[in-house]
Amino acid sequence: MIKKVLIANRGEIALRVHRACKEMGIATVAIHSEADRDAMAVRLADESVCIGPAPSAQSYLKKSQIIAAAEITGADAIHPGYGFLSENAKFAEMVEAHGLIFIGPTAEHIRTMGDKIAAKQAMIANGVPVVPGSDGGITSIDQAKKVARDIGYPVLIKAAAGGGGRGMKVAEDEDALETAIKTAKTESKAAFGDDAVYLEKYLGKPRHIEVQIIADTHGNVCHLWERDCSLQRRHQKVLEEAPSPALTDEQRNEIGDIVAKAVQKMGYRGAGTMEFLCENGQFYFIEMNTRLQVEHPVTEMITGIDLVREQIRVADGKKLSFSQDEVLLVGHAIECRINAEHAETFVPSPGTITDFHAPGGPDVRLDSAVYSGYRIPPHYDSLIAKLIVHGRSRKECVMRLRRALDEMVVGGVDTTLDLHRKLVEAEDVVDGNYDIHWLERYLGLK
Amino acid sequence: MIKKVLIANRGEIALRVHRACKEMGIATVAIHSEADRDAMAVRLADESVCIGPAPSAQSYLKKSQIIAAAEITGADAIHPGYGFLSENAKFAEMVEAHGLIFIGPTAEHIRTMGDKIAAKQAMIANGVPVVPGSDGGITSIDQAKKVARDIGYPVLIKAAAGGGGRGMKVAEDEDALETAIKTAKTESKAAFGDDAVYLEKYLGKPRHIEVQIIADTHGNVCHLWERDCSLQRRHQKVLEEAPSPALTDEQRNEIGDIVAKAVQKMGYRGAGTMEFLCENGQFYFIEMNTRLQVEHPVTEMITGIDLVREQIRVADGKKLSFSQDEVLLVGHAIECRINAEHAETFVPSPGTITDFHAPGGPDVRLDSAVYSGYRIPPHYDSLIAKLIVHGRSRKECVMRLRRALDEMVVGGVDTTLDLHRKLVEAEDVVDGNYDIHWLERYLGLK
Amino acid sequence: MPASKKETEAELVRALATIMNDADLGEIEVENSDVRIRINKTFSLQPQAMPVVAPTPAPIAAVAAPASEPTSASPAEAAAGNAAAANAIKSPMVGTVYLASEPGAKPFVQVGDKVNAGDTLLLIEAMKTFNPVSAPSAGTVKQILASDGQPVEFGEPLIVVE
Amino acid sequence: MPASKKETEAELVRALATIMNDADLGEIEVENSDVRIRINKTFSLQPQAMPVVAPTPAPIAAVAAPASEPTSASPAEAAAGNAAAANAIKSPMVGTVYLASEPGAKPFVQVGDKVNAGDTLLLIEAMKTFNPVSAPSAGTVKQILASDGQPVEFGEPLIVVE
Repeated sequence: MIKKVLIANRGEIALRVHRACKEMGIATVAIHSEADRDAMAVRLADESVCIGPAPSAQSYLKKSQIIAAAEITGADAIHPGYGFLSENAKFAEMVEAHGLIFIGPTAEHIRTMGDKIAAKQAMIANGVPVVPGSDGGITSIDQAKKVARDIGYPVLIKAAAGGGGRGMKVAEDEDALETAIKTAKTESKAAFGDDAVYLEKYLGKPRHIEVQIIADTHGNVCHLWERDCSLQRRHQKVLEEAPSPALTDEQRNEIGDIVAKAVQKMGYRGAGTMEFLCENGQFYFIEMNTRLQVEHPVTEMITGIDLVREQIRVADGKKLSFSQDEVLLVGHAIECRINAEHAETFVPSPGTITDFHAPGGPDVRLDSAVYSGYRIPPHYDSLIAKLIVHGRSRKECVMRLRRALDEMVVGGVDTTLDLHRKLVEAEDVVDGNYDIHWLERYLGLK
Repeated sequence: MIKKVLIANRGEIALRVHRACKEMGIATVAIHSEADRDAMAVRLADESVCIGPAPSAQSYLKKSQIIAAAEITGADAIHPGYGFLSENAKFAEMVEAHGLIFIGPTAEHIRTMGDKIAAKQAMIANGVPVVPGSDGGITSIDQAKKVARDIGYPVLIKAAAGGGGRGMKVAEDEDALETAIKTAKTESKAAFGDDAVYLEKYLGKPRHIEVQIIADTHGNVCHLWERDCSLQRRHQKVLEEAPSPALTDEQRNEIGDIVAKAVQKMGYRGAGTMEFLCENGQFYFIEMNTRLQVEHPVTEMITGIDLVREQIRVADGKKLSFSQDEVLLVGHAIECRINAEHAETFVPSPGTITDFHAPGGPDVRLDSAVYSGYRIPPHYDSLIAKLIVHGRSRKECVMRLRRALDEMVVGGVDTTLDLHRKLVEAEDVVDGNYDIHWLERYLGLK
Repeated sequence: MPASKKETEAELVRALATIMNDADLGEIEVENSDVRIRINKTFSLQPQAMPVVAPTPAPIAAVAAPASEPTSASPAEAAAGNAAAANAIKSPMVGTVYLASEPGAKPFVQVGDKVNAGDTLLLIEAMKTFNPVSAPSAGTVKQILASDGQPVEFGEPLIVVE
Repeated sequence: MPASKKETEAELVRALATIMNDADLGEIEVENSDVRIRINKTFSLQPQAMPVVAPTPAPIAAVAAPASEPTSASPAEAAAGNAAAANAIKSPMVGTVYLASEPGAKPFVQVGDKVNAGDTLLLIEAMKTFNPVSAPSAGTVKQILASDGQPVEFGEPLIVVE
């Protein structure tokens, strides 16, 4: 029975975990670096331990210090949050070796999913769709044509040694294939000294869609529908929503089932997310995150399920508190990640928050660890608040999000609030009509 | 089609109405007294009009000024909020006489429900249970015995001319009846110069339970379940919850049906609440409020329905956006009314709020028009925030409420936050085991 | 208190206000045998939408008020942003201003006119009734702050008669 | 009040403001026979729960710092509430302090002992390993701030050697 949880993280997620613990009657230990003495989680937690100086490598990534902090406080479980040590198999192992409960999957699952090739193989083995292609290199034009015909055009020729887009060519149809392969080989040779190329299905306008799952140690697995996180800038998610405006209920049920079954076969424990690219209703596995995601609140708002509470229950050997049939999908939710960055240049803006006012009223949730007078330290990421809004329909949700963004005040530092205020007025966003390239195009064209 | 709403109120409810309007794409006009220039609704509204000096009688109760403000801003509808002119039949009439839409019931219904005797008669006519008793005065001991036998002991003898508890006697059984009547008559004669008394069923430990309804102009009426508002101090509600911990689903459905049917027979329009005393599963009508209630958010949190939005839709001639079957009852919600008053002496504490921090995280809602630096004017009521929390079960809701209360910060003025922090730890509150006298007993014994 | 002293104090307050802003302080209090001065910056929200009918006062009212010299300027006057507003006749009601008895007619008064107490200066129409605003005492019309057909709030400055 | 005094006061306020920002203080109050000055920086939250292991600094750091003696104390030291903490040897890790090599044994050092650079002063146990904390230079043990078996945070002052 978990009685005291050490929260091995900082910022809003540390507060999120603290909240779930308090609501379960579990005591909390907040660890922190010297730069985070005034953090909200530190203020609110039952106990706190300074574990090192500001740099993450000497504090939030310092496994031994975190475990020592659990020892001196008598914590019986550790929640890693996201980032930092949350997907560090070695840390999970150490935690368990010290007789503590790791609130997350087994080290083995973390390790497998951390290896892209092993993860892809595990997915194929468990019936999860991946990006189809030539399993090895292209040996002849005829073999390439056959593979391309099987997977369907357009196809992408990629340098085996490649990276950064060099040696990458798209062939729209069979007529273009031979030229594309030759060009790719030539470029690859020039760039990497190796002309080996392989072939993969080309996705021109994919969406980023991910499926939330949670599994207990009694063989129960539920999926909690998908999130659409296509609005990204430099691979950083900016705005997420659930359900995806691009899926039908049939597609949603189908991919949910596939993922839940695969996770059950794997014997996985805890919360996890399978990320996919999705184009024309087809899903292609990218990776599996073996931890809580930043954007988990949108799932919580459409299902009414507290994911952190379930994580803790499952880690404690309890059964999931619901079955798949009881996972509702009510209305629509959108999350805006508000960073302390300039809304146009994205230059980080650490400093003192002079004014802070949270939006209120119905169906508005703010997950934030900042407050009026708080100093954002320059050492960590710039996420200062997640604004999550729910509505009975997507339209209601967008309208509510607009008014909530209008109410919110963060003074003293630059924030991306204004970017979000623009985004929720943009026609494509209002229509749900975007892919993973949309935001960068929008920002480039502005 | 309503395009611009004038909000004829102040404080949190003005902001609440503003939020609903913005989410519907409707422009807002905030009216305010000279003391409320810095009010949140004034800051956020599309337009604002100062209508008079601080005293309510010269501003928020000044019908002509409010209508003039609607005229100069071109508003096409007026939302009265609660209190002030919200149950003023004359105001509703004036609004409509000036070609504006009154977001509330007809003047006729307001008038009827404002007259206690007429309201009770209307309820009897429409099948709503009222407190049974001798319809007129007691003419003889035999008649009194007969009536008492019909309605069941204990019974209450009340002076017809009475008030303030004088001339009131309880008879536990028939043996005590004659003495009780004589004593009541003597007391009444001495106090009021009139010995006429009447007889009513005595409720020793009633709960205050009220049923929310909303009706459109197309004959559709839905009830949105009940709220339990038994925790009161000097007839002021302090903490409200939905559903009531005292009702079974059968009782809840039954009283909901009775109320919805009565409201439909009345041809009522808009939102309204029927208040009952409830003892041993029996309901006794007290009064009907023909407006939005302070505690409406608890209903919104268990049903997912935005009551203010529906009020506006109905006033605009639209149909309710749901049918009775679609009114869900998911989980449990509790509201704490946080007043700027000393938590023990209840002395009002106007002044400047130096620190303000809203609790966040899942399923927490704050309806408040205050902010850091806001000056609470001394002219109006002391409600500064409503904290409303939802959980999948009552227990989850109470645990979440505790942690939310712990996160909330209001500095610079006294508040009743500490009272609420104690209440959510009190065994009877945790068990849902209280009646309308509980809180005053609790405060008296402390 | 001699004016010179007042000036000195005003200077000090000004100096403190500058420090406050430079150093990003919330409050400064200085007390000595002669005087106690406290200046304080109230944070206030940045409004997301500005009202159309009349501007609200600046959100951060960094008004430095020396203890010995309380200001009597009301927010309404500050809002009007007019130096003459302090002694203006203010609107007793919400409504629409009319400067003449009917469209095209000669205005009731013009700047420079001499008026007697009780003379109608302008009309305010509200709810289809026209309410005259009269001169409280005899004097000269110095400034007309409201324009014909302008909607006015309660307390809005209308006209200056001196 | 002579203007020169006024200037002095404004200067003092400015100096205090600089200290406030440099030392990251919340409020400064200075009072002497002539003058009382209080400057204050904006608000901070009141914590609802106090940590058990080691106190965090007071939310509103109402530390009065005389202008002539700017303190360089870090929050950790302020938290320890110890005047000697500034030059104390601080814990390099999270763990449990042991003042002797085993239970019942003689402590490594006692107040008044002379130590050489490299001498073990105490042990910190973390994750079943014992880590010696040594004297950085020769000196005399002035104060032992940690007690045997006490859990310590990173940066917590342990011992003063001068």
